Amino acid sequence: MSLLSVISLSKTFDGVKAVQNVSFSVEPGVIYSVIGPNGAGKTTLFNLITGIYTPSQGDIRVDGASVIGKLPNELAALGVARTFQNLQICMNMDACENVMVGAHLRLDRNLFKAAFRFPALARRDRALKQEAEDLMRFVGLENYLTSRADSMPYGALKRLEIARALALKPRLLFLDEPAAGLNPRETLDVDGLVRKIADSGVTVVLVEHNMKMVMNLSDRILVMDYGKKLVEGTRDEVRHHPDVIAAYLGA
Amino acid sequence: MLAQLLQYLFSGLTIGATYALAALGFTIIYNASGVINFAQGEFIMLGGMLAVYFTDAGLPMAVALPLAVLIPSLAGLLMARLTIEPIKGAETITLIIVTIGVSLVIRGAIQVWLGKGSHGLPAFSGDIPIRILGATLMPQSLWVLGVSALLVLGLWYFFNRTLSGKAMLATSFNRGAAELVGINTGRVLFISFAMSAGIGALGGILVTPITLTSFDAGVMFGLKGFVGAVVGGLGSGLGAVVGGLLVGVIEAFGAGFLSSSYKDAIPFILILFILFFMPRGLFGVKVTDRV
Amino acid sequence: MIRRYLGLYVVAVIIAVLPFLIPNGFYLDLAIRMGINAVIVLGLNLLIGFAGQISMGHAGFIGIGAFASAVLPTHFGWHPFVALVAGAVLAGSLAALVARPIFRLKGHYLAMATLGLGIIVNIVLRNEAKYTGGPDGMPVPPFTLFGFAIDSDKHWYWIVSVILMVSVWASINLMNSPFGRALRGLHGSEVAAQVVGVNVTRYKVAIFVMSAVFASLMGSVTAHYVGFVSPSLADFGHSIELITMVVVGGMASVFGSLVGAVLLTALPQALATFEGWETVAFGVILILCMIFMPKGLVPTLAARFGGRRE
Amino acid sequence: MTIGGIALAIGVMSSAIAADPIKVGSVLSVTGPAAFLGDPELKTLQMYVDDLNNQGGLLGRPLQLVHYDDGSDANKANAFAKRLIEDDKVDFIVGGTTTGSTMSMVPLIEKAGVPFMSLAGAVVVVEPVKKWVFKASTTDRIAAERVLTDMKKHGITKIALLSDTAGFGQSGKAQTELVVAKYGITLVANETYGPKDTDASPQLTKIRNTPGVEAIFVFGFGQGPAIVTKNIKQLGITLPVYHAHGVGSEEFIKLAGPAAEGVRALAPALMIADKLPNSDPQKPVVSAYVKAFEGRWKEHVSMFGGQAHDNFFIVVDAVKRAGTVDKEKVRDQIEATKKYIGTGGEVNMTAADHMGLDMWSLRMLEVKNGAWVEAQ
Repeated sequence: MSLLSVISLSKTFDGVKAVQNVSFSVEPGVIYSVIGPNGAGKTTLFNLITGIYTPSQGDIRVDGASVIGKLPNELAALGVARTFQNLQICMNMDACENVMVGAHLRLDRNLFKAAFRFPALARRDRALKQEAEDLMRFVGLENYLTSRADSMPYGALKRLEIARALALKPRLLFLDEPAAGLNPRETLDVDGLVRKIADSGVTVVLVEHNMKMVMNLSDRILVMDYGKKLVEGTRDEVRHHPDVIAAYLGA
Repeated sequence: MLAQLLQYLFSGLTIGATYALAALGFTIIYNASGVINFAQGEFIMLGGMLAVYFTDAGLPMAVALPLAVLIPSLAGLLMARLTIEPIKGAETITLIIVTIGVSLVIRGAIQVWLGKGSHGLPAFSGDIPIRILGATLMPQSLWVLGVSALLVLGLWYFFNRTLSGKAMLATSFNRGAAELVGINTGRVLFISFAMSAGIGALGGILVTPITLTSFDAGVMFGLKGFVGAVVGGLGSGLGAVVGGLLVGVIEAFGAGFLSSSYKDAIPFILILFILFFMPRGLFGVKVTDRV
Repeated sequence: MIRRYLGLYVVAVIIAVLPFLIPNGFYLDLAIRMGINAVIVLGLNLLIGFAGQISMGHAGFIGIGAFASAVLPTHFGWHPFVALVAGAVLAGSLAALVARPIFRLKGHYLAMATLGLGIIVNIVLRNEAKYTGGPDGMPVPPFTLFGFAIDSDKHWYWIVSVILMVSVWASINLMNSPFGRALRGLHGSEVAAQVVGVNVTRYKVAIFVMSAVFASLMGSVTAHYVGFVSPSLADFGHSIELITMVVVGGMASVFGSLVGAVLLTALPQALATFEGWETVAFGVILILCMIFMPKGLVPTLAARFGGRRE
Repeated sequence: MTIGGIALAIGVMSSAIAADPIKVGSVLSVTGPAAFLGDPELKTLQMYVDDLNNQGGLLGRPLQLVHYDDGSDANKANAFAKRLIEDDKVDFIVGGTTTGSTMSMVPLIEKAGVPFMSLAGAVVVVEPVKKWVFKASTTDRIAAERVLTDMKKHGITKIALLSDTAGFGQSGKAQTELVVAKYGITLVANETYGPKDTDASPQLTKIRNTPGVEAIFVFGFGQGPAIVTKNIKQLGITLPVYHAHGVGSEEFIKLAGPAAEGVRALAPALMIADKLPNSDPQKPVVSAYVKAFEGRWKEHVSMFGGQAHDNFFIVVDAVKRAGTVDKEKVRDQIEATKKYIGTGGEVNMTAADHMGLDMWSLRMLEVKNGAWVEAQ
């Protein structure tokens, strides 16, 4: 069974069709990329799948069960994590705390126990801090373990978002343009990081403009244009598809 | 019965017109800067108090009234320059506190300068009530309603037909984009405060013959104006006018039919219901957060 | 990790030595009022500073607690402790009832809704004169526990101190717990908090209810301590005063709440001799604070001297 | 100047310096909604403290006025009372402009045992009697009874009550409801308006449409009654209008304009000082007060300032009679006040009556040709 199935999905904003009748499915363990020109509806697609928008039509299934109408936090409970194209970092917190928030669902969130700092909760919290620091090292932020989020450079914040998403221990990770705004050297690092994440057993869905990275990483690729699915297939199928060349690569 | 209804309506519309002007003041500033100006009520008070002061000082109405509009406008300008511009982009709550600070300064200064008593102005065209179907309408109410209507028309013209007005509207939609196309958003800020203050002051002058005024009269106008602005949907000019009038009318009917003790609670119960069921007010635009 | 509580120790020392330093009962009274305000402001700061949600009607909850402690024992013969709990339950329930719809709203709409709520509470207190004494207020019987009447200022000083210490300790714990991080997270980015699994509405409601209960409890304490309640406790102006304490002391700062409460409780006493100019002076202080230290006193000073956070 | 003269001057000065001042404590609502009451009260106190000091003080000691403004907030009044008692250690307290402020101070005052002259209106201040609390100013019950007496005399049996929602009006409303039956009068309409309301015509329309109303009784102070009076005229209501004791001032006539004509209101003799016959026992005291106040502050007197005058001199007289500022003795002397003629009437205190005024201390005034005159 596919981990994620998107079936005839559509979304309309005040008459504008942002996503039209898009279907695809993602198998466990792959790296799946969504590409297309600006305004093709890629981010809207992500927002629909992660519960931020409600679809106008169609169905989304995780492990075969429909998740339509579920809130983002309910999707998170199913193991769906994501990052954002426009950074969504909590600037009022430490870098490390940002990562710790990611582990929210795995913790005892009882208000009373927290206020009186029950020993079990305190112990778990200390362990979590360790875990969060390990995750930061994993994404290459070992130099920022004690930094405040608002003092970190853009590239580091992009990684911080990934670390936070990983803290959820997701099965399905959506990365929205992880390399946008990065220099070639940083892009290369992110390329490696995505590979490392996929190797650790997380299924990755990627929106990215950097073709080199997409072609290097992806098992399958979905090409979108004007909110519609143009082509879907393996790297080679997509690379040589005439419509893609016409609409995207060739342009 | 009809006479009674009509009486409530007159009474509600007259006072509602002042709320509407206050609500417009809130809206103009909110659109230009995203600030909710809790000092808006003080400009209304300032207009009334200054009009009283200048006429008592012996100035003819034709000089006293323009002065009583001009000075609050300058005060609004000064407020924008000295207190709002330096903290542009601060958190909502910080901006709210600053405007409350300004309102305290204005109220306190007037209290020290002009005293704590209540004052009135003579009605512009006499005190002989007009009888309509058994209800009475004061000529001053016509002044309030008439001038308010003219002001609303004038504002509509300004925002839709003049370059400065369009620039202000553009700023309210997208500050960054407005700056890119060369609109001086700082000037927009100043104009919006001066305009709101002037409109408020004019409203304050118009109602003083009916309602009297004192140094603390602005608090109530400010709160009710805010309610009017939110009822109509923050940011909508039409909404502000309708919202303000609605608050006034509902208050009058509430006092007449329900309970005069609880009439002040009625606008606030109304606002809670509106926010629960239509969180953007009656005419507010739906905004989708972009992530 | 122990450094987290450093400020708490400092507060404890101040509380312990203060009674030996103050010259007379007036200053003890002032200290008690500061303590009461500090707890309320702390609760409000959890809501405003940490969770990023505005409440402009918090005095309404204080009024509910205060009048529960006045009305229930006087008119219905309830035990003061039961009345205090009943007030807190009422305030909490009211907060919970309105919170759900309110917290779909943002920024100014939220300000409006909470402001309206507070004003409605105030109007009810003013109008139900049969029970509340109306605008003139009513006397409150002394608080009794196990047959002892707590009626000396010394007693109240220690009681309020203990409540304050526990509140500070619990607030520090809370903000450094999964619960607190979720709250701060949704302040920083609501959507980010949501996608990692935070049920944002539930957290906002929880903290709103909690700060309402804080306010109600301290309203009850105020009522018993002062021996008299008046609806001006639930005034819009009082709500603003509390918010000012939060903002001047420092949003999202536990110790900022204490500093804000202490300074702004003392300020009216300091300005009392200004005769007419105190309103202006208060306004000017607010404006200057916001322009020159928009983050509030404690965070601004902390950033200047060493940058250590609490 | 002779050496003896210098020595004498130095002696007087040093004795004035040496003598500890008698501290007069005061918490008044000088700002906020009740400011127009608190303001003349404070001015009156300041004026007479200065006066007494110029005349050599009290018991040979200078007076010192320690005043705090509660901003019309009862909770602040409580804190300031604490300060007066504990920190300033005042000898007696005059003040508490509003009933709320007064009542919030009462528990502290009773506990500490400080002679306290309240300036507030409601009957709860002195009923039940509290050991240290006095107020030589009219209560709302007296005002209600005085108005109802007059109505009864005019054969009025059905009235509409319109009271403000602040403390003054609410307490007045409760007292009116309590005593109205005694005078064979029924309340056929009972409405309220907010003290800061700008329009009361909906309530008045309702009253106009209530069958059988023979008179309107307005219980409030400040600008509210003026607006109500204007609204009554505007709605073409021709019923007799009675006001309680909160409007008897020049300001009311100025604010209400021609609509004030024919309106009846209660006020102490002070408000018609210049029209009092020379035989009136209050004539000297009110004339002196008006002259002093208007001379010093260049504004019209109000009955509230007059109340401050009466309460202040009752305690000053008590101190003189006691010959000491010993609190217990001063208190006893205040309670023993007899036949004190003040601006508000003749005061006779007893252990059971800490107010000492009767209902005839309030005069029924009427606006005639734009001025207050005693009603016939």
